[in-house]
Amino acid sequence: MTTNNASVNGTMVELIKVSKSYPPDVVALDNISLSINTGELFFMIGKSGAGKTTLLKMISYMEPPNTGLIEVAGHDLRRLRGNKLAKLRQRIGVAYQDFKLLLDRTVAENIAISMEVSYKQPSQIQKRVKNLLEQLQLSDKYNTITGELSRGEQQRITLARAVANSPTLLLVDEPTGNLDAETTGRVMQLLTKANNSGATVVIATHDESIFRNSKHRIMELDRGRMVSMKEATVS
Amino acid sequence: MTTNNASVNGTMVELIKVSKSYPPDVVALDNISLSINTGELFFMIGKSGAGKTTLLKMISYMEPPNTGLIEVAGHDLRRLRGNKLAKLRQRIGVAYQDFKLLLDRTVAENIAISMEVSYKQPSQIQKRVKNLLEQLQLSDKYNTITGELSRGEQQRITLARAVANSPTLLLVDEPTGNLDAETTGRVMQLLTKANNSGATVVIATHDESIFRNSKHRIMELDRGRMVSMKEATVS
Amino acid sequence: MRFWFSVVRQAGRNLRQTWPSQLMTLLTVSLSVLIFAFFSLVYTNMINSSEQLGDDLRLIIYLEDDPGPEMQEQLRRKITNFDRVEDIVFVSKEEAYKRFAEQLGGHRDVLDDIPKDFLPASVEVIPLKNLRSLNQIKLFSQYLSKLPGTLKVQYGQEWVERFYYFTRLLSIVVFLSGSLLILTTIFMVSYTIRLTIFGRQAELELLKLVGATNNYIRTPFLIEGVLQGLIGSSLGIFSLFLLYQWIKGHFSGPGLLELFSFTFFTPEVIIAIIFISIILTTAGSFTSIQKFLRI
Amino acid sequence: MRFWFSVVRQAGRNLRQTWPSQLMTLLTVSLSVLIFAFFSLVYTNMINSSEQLGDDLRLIIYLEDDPGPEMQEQLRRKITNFDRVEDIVFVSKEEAYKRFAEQLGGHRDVLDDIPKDFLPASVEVIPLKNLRSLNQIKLFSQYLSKLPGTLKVQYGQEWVERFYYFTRLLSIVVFLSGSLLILTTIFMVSYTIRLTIFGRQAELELLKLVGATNNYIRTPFLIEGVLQGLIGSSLGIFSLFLLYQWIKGHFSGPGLLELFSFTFFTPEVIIAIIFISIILTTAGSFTSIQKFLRI
Ligand SMILES: Nc1ncnc2c1ncn2[C@@H]1O[C@H](COP(=O)(O)OP(=O)(O)OP(=O)(O)O)[C@@H](O)[C@H]1O
Ligand SMILES: Nc1ncnc2c1ncn2[C@@H]1O[C@H](COP(=O)(O)OP(=O)(O)OP(=O)(O)O)[C@@H](O)[C@H]1O
Ligand SMILES: [Mg+2]
Ligand SMILES: [Mg+2]
Repeated sequence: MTTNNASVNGTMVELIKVSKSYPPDVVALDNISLSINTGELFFMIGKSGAGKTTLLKMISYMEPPNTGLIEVAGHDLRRLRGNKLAKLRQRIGVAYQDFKLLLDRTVAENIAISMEVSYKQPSQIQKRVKNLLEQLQLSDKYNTITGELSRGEQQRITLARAVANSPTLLLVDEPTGNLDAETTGRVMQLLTKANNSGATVVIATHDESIFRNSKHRIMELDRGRMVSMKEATVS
Repeated sequence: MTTNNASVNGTMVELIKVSKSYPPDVVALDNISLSINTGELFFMIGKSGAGKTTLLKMISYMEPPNTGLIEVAGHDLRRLRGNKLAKLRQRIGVAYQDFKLLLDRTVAENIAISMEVSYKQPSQIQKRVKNLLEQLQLSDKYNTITGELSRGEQQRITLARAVANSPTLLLVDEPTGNLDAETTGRVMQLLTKANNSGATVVIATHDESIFRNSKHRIMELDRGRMVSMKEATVS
Repeated sequence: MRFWFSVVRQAGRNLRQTWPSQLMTLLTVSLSVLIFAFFSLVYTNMINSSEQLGDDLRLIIYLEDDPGPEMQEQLRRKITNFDRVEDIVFVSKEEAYKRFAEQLGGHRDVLDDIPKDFLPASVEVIPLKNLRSLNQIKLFSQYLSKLPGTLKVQYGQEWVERFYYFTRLLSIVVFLSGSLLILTTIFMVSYTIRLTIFGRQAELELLKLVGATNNYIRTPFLIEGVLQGLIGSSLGIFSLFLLYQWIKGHFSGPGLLELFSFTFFTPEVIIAIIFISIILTTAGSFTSIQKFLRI
Repeated sequence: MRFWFSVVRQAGRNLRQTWPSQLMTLLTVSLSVLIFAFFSLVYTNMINSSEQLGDDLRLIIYLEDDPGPEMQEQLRRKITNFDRVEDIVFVSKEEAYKRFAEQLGGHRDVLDDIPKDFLPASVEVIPLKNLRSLNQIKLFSQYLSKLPGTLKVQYGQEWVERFYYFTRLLSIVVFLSGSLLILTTIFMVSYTIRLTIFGRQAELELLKLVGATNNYIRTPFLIEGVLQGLIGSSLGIFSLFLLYQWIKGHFSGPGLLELFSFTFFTPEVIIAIIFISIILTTAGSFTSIQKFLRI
């Protein structure tokens, strides 16, 4: 199965000739075309500074591209404004490479935030948060101030927040950079679980251990260009 | 060669029965005794939340321990105050896990800061900064605002700042968490070079690729306790 | 419903978590309202007081002869032609004599031998009681001195002149202080609000990114703005009231207060001040937050 | 040498990088100094002015008879016993008659038939020209009315009384505004300095960690404090001077200014204000930064 012949309503993310450069002369993305199917688990690799984070920023529309078209779940991002953009973002979970945690809030509050904006019930939120913390071996940190956690613990909280609202599209940027092998395994379990329950998952990483033996597509970026694409292998 | 029979003036870091706990009931370090020789390269590993960063904080005296004695370069840290403590810190380079970069300053300014506090010549600083950026493949980022860098680039700047002032003790916390294999190699080269020119280097990491085949001592922490110590192998 | 539930909880949480800076803003608002209200109170009371002080101000036109009713009518018309006045009083020679006799009191018998018309007749013009400029009064007296049958125009003592200069200087002072203070107030309140919101930039950005609608982000801040305006201005006015009571208690007794009828704001004015404070703080919050809501 | 080189470069860099908040602090200092100096200027000028306005204040004691030289000496002693006074003037019956005749002007001929002693002799007491309370003047007049040979004591018109009340009220107002403003000033300056330093917490922490000595960290902030005090207060005073010139230009002409001799600060006072500002801002910076320098 290749991306090109996937049906249109099976496509979650579609990028056509997307370029992004920063002044004065940093070319972060150079003419990237890519489509990711609904329900796919997709790896993005590349050297430091290759443009992985920038590509994820384009998909979640944190920044607009200089040129090119981006469609997410069938919406042209350039045309999306106000509440419609907000609604779309509620369905996208992002685990940022720099975490973007509110360091003066508790762990529970940080995870809950993505559910609160779509008006979930407080009881439901609490249950979900507890469940996620358990899966990530952080049950005892429920009420801890996030700024007091170790770096690896914060990384897991970031992931929990991204996953909490059961998004249909999950963008994960370097999820295991501060984690040991065992904890990495748990994180991957969580991501696979989300993927199995239907979410499209895009993982940007350099951690070979998590994609080396994977049967999923792997795209490699280098200095903003797509240099290779390992197609999915049917298991 | 074991730590125990190293001569006293050959010991850079000496910890005796050091414990650290945070309220309400987090035991981050539990009765750690350890001595690191001058010129040694020392690995510290352990699961996320094991206490690696806390131990480095103790050695650089960012926080005092609850109990126990810490000596660095022959100074009892508890007795060090004011300018003497400052002087000692000038000889300790730390690459923090959370970087502690000044995101609104340029890369050059960030690296220079550790040299400026010991009144190095501006020309000398500039030369050193350029040289370091070259070794880390970041020459073109000299004047970039640090906040605009990719995460992996920031991580390398952090390391450059720690190394810049040629410290006698180098504490490195998770130096390759956001780096690909090739860049990791360059970072390790830089650290080895510093070690070869006489610096004592302590590396906290979970990245097996950098310590798996090393001939240096490796200490493993788990929930604040020292659970194993792999002695150095004579090459 | 769910929206308001979320938003109120959010506002409550914000208040709990950022109360030091919230308190700072509150204090700023209170202090600003206090200063501002203090000045308007002083100003209004001062104008009242100077009106009372100016009671004595009257232009006296000495006439060659007692004016007949026709002549009186003519004078009256000419005077009112020039400017609106509070009152015009004609004093005949006889009345002038009587007043003088009264002033002499026990010594009035010395006047017995003097003809009753030895003092000139006069017209007393009492100008309107607003803070008219001295120039106008001078002009007025010049004009009056040219009326037919006028001997001399006199307007009170030097006192009046001095008093008017003084009042005018005071108006300038109060006006300038007022301007300066309004400037400071606006500056301080907007600055604190901006800083407060700036300190929560990370939070606002994150909320945008996880898909919060603009209203979801904005409303708690607006609620905060309303509360700050309400509580801050109430506190400010309450402090002013205490100050006012203190002055009243401290300087009561005959004289000062009965002379100047020092009064506090009416309830309407108080409500207006509170209302305006609320609008200002809310607008401040609104514009500050609006910058973060683009994209 | 190297230290100062580093520190000045550091301060320069800080200024370049944080100029928006620096400007904010500068503006705050300027505004505070402006407001504060404005008020002290008004206050000093007001006291001067009210002294001039009070020129007319005199107590007149009507006596039964012209006092002989001995009697005059005795009265003088009794008066000065009670309170220090500016001047004491004796007016004999004859002088009183002359004054009255002058007041009548063209009509003085009416007095021809009247005995020259029909007006009583009097003593005019001119009190010291400071803002004495009305109570004291009342007491004084009560005392004087009990002196032997006194007919009646009169102290100016109601004007004097009113004027004194007015002056007193003004003193209270200026004093209270002054207090409020000093409060605000201190609050604002310390708040802005704290916030400015707070925004650089990360930098200060890092400097500590890379081994900067306390002086290395502190000195640039102190330099900033000095500069801010210096420039801010100079700006404030300069604005006030412009304002003062504007008032002078706008309200010049006869009357107002010659009457009140509205003056600006002397150079000594200006230097004192600038000096105090520098001390305050530097002390503010110092205490704020000191919190970060522990460990
Ligand atoms: N806001 C920005 N302004 C200027 N340059 C930027 C900005 N953001 C990213 N860049 C540059 O664009 C390039 C790509 O950055 P990006 O963050 O996408 O890299 P990355 O692949 O995520 O790297 P890493 O693995 O280190 O996180 C880098 O060279 C970076 O310096
Ligand atoms: N300031 C603090 N307050 C409370 N708890 C803390 C604080 N700092 C660290 N901890 C806790 O102490 C434990 C050890 O933290 P530390 O940062 O040393 O872990 P680590 O080994 O560096 O982990 P990682 O690999 O994730 O960075 C963690 O459970 C952490 O939550
Ligand atoms: Mg990245
Ligand atoms: Mg750590």
